[in-house]
Amino acid sequence: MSAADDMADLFESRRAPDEVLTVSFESWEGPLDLLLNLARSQKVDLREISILALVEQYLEFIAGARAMKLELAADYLVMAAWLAYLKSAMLLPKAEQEEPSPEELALRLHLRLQRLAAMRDAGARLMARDRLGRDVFPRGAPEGLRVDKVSIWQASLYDLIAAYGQVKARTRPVTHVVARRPVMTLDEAIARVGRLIGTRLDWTRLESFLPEGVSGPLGRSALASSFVAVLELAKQGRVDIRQEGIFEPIFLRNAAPSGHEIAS
Amino acid sequence: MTGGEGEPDDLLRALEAALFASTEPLTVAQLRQLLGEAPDIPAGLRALSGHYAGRGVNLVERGGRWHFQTAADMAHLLRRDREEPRKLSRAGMETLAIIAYHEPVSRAEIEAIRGVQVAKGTLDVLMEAGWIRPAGRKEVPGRPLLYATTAEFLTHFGLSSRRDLPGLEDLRAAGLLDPVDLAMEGMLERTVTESSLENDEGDD
Amino acid sequence: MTGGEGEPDDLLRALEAALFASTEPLTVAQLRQLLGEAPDIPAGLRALSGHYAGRGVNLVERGGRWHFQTAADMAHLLRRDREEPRKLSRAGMETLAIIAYHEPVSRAEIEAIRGVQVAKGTLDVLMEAGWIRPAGRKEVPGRPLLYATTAEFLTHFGLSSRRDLPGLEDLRAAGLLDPVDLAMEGMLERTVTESSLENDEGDD
Repeated sequence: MSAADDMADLFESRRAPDEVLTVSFESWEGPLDLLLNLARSQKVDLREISILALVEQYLEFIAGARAMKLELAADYLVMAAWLAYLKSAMLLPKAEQEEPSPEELALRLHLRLQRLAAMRDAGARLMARDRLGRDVFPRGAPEGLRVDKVSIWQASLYDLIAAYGQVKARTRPVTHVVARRPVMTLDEAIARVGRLIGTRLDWTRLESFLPEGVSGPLGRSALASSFVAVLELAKQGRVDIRQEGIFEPIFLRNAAPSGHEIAS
Repeated sequence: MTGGEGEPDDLLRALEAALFASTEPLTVAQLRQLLGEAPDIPAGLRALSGHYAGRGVNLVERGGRWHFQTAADMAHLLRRDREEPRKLSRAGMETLAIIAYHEPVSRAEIEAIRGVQVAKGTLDVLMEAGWIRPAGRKEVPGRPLLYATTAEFLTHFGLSSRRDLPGLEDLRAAGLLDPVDLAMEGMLERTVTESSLENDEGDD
Repeated sequence: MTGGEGEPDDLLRALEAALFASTEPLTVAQLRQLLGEAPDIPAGLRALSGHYAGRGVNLVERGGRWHFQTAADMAHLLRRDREEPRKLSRAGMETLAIIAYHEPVSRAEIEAIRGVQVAKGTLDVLMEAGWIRPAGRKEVPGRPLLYATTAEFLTHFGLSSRRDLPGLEDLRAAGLLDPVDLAMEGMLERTVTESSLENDEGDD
């Protein structure tokens, strides 16, 4: 027995098309909606509806709707196919039933209908309540509460004077700041390198002429001053300078005559 | 509420004035902000709502917000035009009910119950009416948006809280708020055989 | 006004509801239209207005039209200033400080001292806070507006007079004249050289 035969059978069955069937197809919000209405037309508690009868009614409706040349929505046909399958499964002897069992499928449909029905009833009960603006009314012309926001500005005296301090600091000439830095003056450097070069007989790195343990800004100042001092001493012919390449270490040594070197 | 009428105290008078004047329902916190550190606002509200209980105007609480409204039995006098303020479609009505009874709930869950897609406009209309709001996302793949009802929903439908939703307890007890899959598991455990599903084969 | 409280009759309840829900004051004729051929509306209105006489809301008649209004002595509740503490911006702080130290001072002068433009909003905020005021005009071309601090300014900052403001020497002693940028630089330098020294040691 094919589904098509089935539907034809049902359409010709004794079941008179009641008003449900005469309503246009668009009145249903999907197959489940239609099924629920058919189930309700059984006029029994939803818990006791006959799924089989329901399936028949649905298939009947679809067949009828098709006969009326209404365009069927795919959803409805899918549901029809599924229900036809369900019906045939339910009619089969138990032994030949497949998984999931038709009882299970029917139960699932049943549960879905119950849930939809419950929500439909709940919605109706909600709508029937005493609704504000329809059954009960708020005050027609309330004066209204006005809440004015007032900013309370907060600032402390410290914030105030600190801000002033910053304005002044930002706009003040910055020369004095440099004077505070620890430096080695050029004169100091010439004196120091000049004194030490006498004791270095071989090429010695410039850095080794710096005072012991200087670092940071003072270290850099000492290095720079010492370098300039070395240039000055070289100009005076007191030191020789050597550098292998750019950025390579700078070496210097006493420019004294070699004899002196041997003698010492 | 002991009926010591005649002279309401200053707290009651202030509450009365503020609630009458406000265009919106007011929470206890908002009232406290208006009235300052008044002794006991909740007690005052209870007393006041007791005083108005039998009158033409009632003081009611909806989702923690208080407002005055006309008594329900006066509706016939006041309903000048019979038109509903917001005539909801059936889809709108069902969707609202599903959200209210299941919240927070995703669109897919609404569709599972209704067996049909939720048209884009439906949620918009409910949102525009101020009855539903997005309520975070569900921590499942795709992180779908969840919907829940608002305080205005409770106000409009005259519900003190969601627990007042008509039939909520019955529906819950009957398992009708559980998803079908969950209900199936329970049912199958109890075995289907005794159910009424197959006993109608002889009907035709 | 006999105070027959407890159970208001249906007329009173209907009057109460109608007047409450109406968007405008109602005449006796309008009320009769709403309520139908009710026995004695004027008497009902008098009774109702008696009931509400001592409450937070009163029923009053103005030129033959009746309406509810909040009691006059409750008016202060209906408008309320909510105070929001806000912190003055850095620009605001600096501008205020310059005005305090140099008043009376024009906007151009403030800008010259700050070395940055002063937005109009900044002066507005200070004016709103009640800390500065316009103090005449400077007799130079363009006659720019001058600003000075107010008594409230002194009160807020706990000063008995402007002479209480610490002088430049005090600020210097307190380290408040150290430019922030330079102090930062010093700190950075120290950390950089420290780390480079460590590297050198590793090289050897």
